[in-house]
Amino acid sequence: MWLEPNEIKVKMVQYLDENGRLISGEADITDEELVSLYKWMVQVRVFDQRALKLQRQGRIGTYAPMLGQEAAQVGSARALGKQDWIYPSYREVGACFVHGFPMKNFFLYTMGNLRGADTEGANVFPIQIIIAAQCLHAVGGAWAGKYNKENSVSVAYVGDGGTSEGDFHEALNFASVYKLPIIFFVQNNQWAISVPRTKQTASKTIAQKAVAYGMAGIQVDGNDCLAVYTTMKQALERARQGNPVLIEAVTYRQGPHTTADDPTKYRDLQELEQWMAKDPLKRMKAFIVEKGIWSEEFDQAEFTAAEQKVTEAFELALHTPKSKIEEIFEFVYEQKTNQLIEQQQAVAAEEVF
Amino acid sequence: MWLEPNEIKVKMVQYLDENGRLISGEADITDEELVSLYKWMVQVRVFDQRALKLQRQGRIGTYAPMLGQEAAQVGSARALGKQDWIYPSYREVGACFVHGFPMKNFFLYTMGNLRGADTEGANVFPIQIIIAAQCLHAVGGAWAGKYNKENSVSVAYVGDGGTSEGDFHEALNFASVYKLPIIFFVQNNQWAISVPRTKQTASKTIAQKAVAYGMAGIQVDGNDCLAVYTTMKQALERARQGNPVLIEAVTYRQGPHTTADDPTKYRDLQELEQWMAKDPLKRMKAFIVEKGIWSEEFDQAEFTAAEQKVTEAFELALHTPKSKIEEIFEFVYEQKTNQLIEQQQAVAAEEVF
Amino acid sequence: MPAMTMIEAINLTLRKEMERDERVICLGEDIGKNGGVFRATDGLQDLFGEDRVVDTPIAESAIVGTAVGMAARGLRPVAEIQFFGFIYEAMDQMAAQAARIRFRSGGRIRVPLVIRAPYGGGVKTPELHSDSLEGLFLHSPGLKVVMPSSPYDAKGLLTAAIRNHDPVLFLEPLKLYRAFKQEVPEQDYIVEIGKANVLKEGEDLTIITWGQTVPLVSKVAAMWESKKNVSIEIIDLRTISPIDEETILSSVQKTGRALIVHEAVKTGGPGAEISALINEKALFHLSGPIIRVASFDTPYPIASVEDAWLPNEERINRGIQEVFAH
Amino acid sequence: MPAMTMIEAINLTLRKEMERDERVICLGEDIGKNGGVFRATDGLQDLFGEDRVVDTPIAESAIVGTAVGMAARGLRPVAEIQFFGFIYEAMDQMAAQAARIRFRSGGRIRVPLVIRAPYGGGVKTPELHSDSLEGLFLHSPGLKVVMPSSPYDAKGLLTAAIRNHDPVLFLEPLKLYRAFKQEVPEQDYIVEIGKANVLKEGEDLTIITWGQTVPLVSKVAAMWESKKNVSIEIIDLRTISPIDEETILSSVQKTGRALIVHEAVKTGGPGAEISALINEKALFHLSGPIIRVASFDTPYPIASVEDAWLPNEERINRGIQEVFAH
Ligand SMILES: Cc1ncc(C[n+]2csc(CCOP(=O)(O)OP(=O)(O)O)c2C)c(N)n1
Ligand SMILES: Cc1ncc(C[n+]2csc(CCOP(=O)(O)OP(=O)(O)O)c2C)c(N)n1
Ligand SMILES: [Mg+2]
Ligand SMILES: [Mg+2]
Repeated sequence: MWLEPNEIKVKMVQYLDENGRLISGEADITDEELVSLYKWMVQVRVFDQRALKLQRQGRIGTYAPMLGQEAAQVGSARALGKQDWIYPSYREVGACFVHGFPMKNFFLYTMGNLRGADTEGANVFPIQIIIAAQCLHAVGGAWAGKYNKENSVSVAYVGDGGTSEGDFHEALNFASVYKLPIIFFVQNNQWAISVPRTKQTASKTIAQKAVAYGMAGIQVDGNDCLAVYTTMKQALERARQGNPVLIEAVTYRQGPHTTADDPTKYRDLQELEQWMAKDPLKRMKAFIVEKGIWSEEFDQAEFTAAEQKVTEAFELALHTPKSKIEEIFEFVYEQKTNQLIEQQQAVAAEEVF
Repeated sequence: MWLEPNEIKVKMVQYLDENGRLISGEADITDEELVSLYKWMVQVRVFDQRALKLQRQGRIGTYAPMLGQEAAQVGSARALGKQDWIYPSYREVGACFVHGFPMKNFFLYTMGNLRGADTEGANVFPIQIIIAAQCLHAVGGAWAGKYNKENSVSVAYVGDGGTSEGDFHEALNFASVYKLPIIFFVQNNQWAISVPRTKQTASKTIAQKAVAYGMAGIQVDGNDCLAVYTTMKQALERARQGNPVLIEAVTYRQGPHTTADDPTKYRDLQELEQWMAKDPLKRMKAFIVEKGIWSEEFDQAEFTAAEQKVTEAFELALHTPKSKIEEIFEFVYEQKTNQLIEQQQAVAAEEVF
Repeated sequence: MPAMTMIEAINLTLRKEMERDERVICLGEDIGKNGGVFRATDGLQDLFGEDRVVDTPIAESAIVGTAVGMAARGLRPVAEIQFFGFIYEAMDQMAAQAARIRFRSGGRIRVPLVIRAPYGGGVKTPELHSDSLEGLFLHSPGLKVVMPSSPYDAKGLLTAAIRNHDPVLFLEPLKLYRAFKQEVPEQDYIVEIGKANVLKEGEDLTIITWGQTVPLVSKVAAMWESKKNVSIEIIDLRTISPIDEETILSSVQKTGRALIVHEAVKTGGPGAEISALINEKALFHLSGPIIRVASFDTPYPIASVEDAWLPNEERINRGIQEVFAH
Repeated sequence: MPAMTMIEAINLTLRKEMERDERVICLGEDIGKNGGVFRATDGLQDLFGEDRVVDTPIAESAIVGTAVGMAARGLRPVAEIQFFGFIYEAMDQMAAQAARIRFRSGGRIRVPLVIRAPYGGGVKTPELHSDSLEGLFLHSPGLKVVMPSSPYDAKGLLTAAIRNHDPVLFLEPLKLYRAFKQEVPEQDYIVEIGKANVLKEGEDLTIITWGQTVPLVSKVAAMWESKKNVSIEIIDLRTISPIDEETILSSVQKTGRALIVHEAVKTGGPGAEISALINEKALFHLSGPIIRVASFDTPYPIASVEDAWLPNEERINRGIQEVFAH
């Protein structure tokens, strides 16, 4: 009658092996979509590398790289409909781009510009810095969507480390009690800054945490874009019917936690190398090349085009007027309080010396 | 590969059926212990009824009755060693008494007397009002116990409602990551004030929440004192070896949430009646009478003795000097701050009119 | 115009606003069938159904965080925190989320939500059921904090809070829930958030207070006026954040003396801000020090001594005496 | 005597205290192998092992709550909150648990723990990484709040905090971690908690500040002294709770003028308490209003404008000008 810790067996969903060979069955996906998934991964990778470089040059602020997590982000976000919502943390910019958040504005965000918050109509919630807090906003959003009959699913992105927070727990519990159209998409990238997944929680998988909430859970190879996309499609179907879902996408943070972090302090190069072999782009590329719908030539052109897009976005950001201290008083309340009016005026006072 | 919500099967541990007949196997317990378990249940019930009455008479403050939960409390606490610790909420006074907390002092507590906090050497943490906060203190306590090689297990008592709080989640996660000597003992009494268990969480059982933490879980008939005692013994063994455990004791809150609550507003009398049939005292009594180690005569004597003890405790409390406002300044810091000294002195100032 | 208690006024307001706007949704612990532990939501689930009056699991961070998520997507949630002392559990969702999402989104997203919570002492509750923690939220930009002292104000202010486009913390003095009745119009009216109420004009001393201590201060002031021949102006602040500086300053400029009375503990409390404000902007009108009568700097104590711990008649008397010593 | 930065002084102190008392245990996010995101615990896990320098899962309430439980059973935990803005998550465990267990247990249980957290702005961090929230804890009886401004003070105060029998919130000005070096004795010494430091004596104005703004205030004051021929006394408060009233009051009684500078937002902040205190007890010594130079009443803003939002040289200059206007 004891439910022993590791009684639960979880089997990871995988379509492509490390070399991009289809493992089992056929995936229900068009060639166009396959190519599009890959193109988006290229775009995200190129963006990521440039952002890293720009940060090193001091042209943007602290940045949290996505290197290695492109499949998880692109595969999940491409499966969404326009009416669906993303509730991201700081490391889901790739997913946000796929869902329509303008790259230019993310650059503005990293430059500390108020306009960086503008989604220009995409259903993307502001980037959350507080670990797991967005999970609850996604719950409320899913609730509103259901109440207003929007047929919209809310997707909360959170990391393996985020599963330890109380807000994660409370969010899953609420979601399941109220049967909300929501997906908790955990990017298990094996690390939370310097803390490995095994020290974050003693459960063998993150997917099995769904059991605590009477919710469906699934573990998917997060570096296999096809598997992520397909699983996400299934999850969306469940969620749209009011059956919330927990997805664990097993992936790897190839880079540092952020540009302020030095992973050589705490992790082995060997581990990194093992995961590089499972790189999501490499795998998908091999698959579509083998399938005859992609080529080395296309590939180079795509990288070039992606570089170009990033450059354009950055240039636009660079030429956007800087935020001014006077502006910030406008965004605290619907109407400025007397205190804020006074303080706003004081900003313009004359210098003493 | 989908882990479906209700794949997990949990079977409740039971030794005695509703009529006190042994269901399966033999329990490893002496006759003395059986009688002692029953006697303690009598004591707790008698205390509970008196406390309710005293509250109605305005002689003590708000009180949270334990009626119906005697087996869960007594069975679990009797299994402990003296070196083990209890971290109670407001509804575990029965368990606290069993573990050595003086009844007199609990009366003082309900009268708003500072001396009500005195455990007189029993390993009982102060009663927690904030739902689930004690779970984390138990984690820290278990940790200290392990660090200091005390061979002591910490038991966090919490309700079904308490499992929804973030602190519950964070506590179980920590306990399992650090392999602490701790037991989370959930009294699932079916209600959290007016909210039924089914609306508290969508998981079929609370025991299965252990799966989220890679921890062992078990569901036990909380109205079957023998089952609770035996399960707790097993749990203690596991915990002492650094394997934390989640126990769900399925029981029922026969009374109101507290003396300030009116359950007729939200629950059916029928449900109550069904559960009355499973009353823990009735069951245990039938068992020991059948076994030939108890009798109607003993029973009456025991109730009378229990009444007597409660009366004595209450009388002692009644004749304890009342707390004074001047005293409270002594318990904020190790040394009073200047501010507190000033405020303490002001208390004694003369009246204006 | 019917006479009603504050709890009745609150219940009526919720009903009216839910009728008026179906985006208004109530959520919280035990607010459904049970109608709330103080009966603030009594009968509302019967009227509006389980979709609009929602019992939640016990998880305060989730209650507030869910409300934030709802509000950001167009609903107008009214969440209840069962007792204000439990707000600590939701502090991030209050001060770092609800309060900052407008800012974080560059003004794109509003979070029009109300967090209701009973607060205040004097009724011998268990621990952490009586704390006055409004000071924490006065120091949290992006939130508004409203604290009514009468049935009339409760209705007008709660109506305003629900229609407001900012997150509002609405704190209900639990000791006053049923303390007295007052005529309260059934029809629509609003008491403006951010405006204090000069409850009574006077010449010699300004007493600033709010919520639970308002009736107490009125009583004490009346005694002083009758026994000591002094004239006291009483300001019921009504809104703790933003503070109505103008009303406070013009009163103190007239009277030259100020006393602040609140149930929050003294140090670092709202009284400090009010005192600092007066000092900053009306110092030369003062005839003597600004005195604060507040709870002592200890955790909220055991029930048997709470009446001596809270600002009671005697302590307010001494405060007034002190002000008049100069 | 070696010269060291504040972060080195903190690291040294932790090492010394862990050597001295094996009940001292450090826990927090990324404090082990990584040595903390600012390297405060660098090398400690190598020295003391994983049992005494513990990486935790990401759960601030659990970090503080676990520390409370440890302390109550005889350990002396030093917990790190990675950035002070995350303290909201642990607010219940701070203000309702750590702060109140001594009281709740009628003095039976002590909770000798230290919560360390870097705080403060000016280094272009992401959102919620720069907030100064000490005011919330000044208003939470049962806690002590300590904020060093130099390597020397950091060592002496942290040593005192670890040996203290009450829960202490130890806030480290992150901008000063490596800003300058100072001679710091290797051997044991303590800087007393609750005692302010008159950093510099003066006659015409008292400036009260702490932590991150101390060097800034010193610089500005020096400029005024050289350019305007005024004499300024600077009080480095060091401990925010309990406030050292005596030092503040005797200084203001001498100078007749007070300016308070802090990075916390203005309204309801610690400056309000200090102002109220001076008003209460030294009003008649004041030649003019007490001025507060603090951050504006908005959420901590985006990085590009933070320097204008924080109390900077220019704003302190204007504050001083204002004080001297009377
Ligand atoms: C409440 C809170 N605690 C701590 C942090 C600091 N922090 C930022 S990222 C991070 C690690 C998160 O790990 P994980 O959830 O696995 O996400 P990943 O960074 O790997 O994408 C931590 C501890 C924070 N931002 N918020
Ligand atoms: C943080 C917090 N939220 C809410 C409450 C109010 N409250 C007191 S008891 C209770 C119900 C608890 O239910 P459960 O955990 O099942 O324990 P039971 O009362 O049934 O023993 C609630 C909501 C509280 N004390 N603390
Ligand atoms: Mg991670
Ligand atoms: Mg219950």
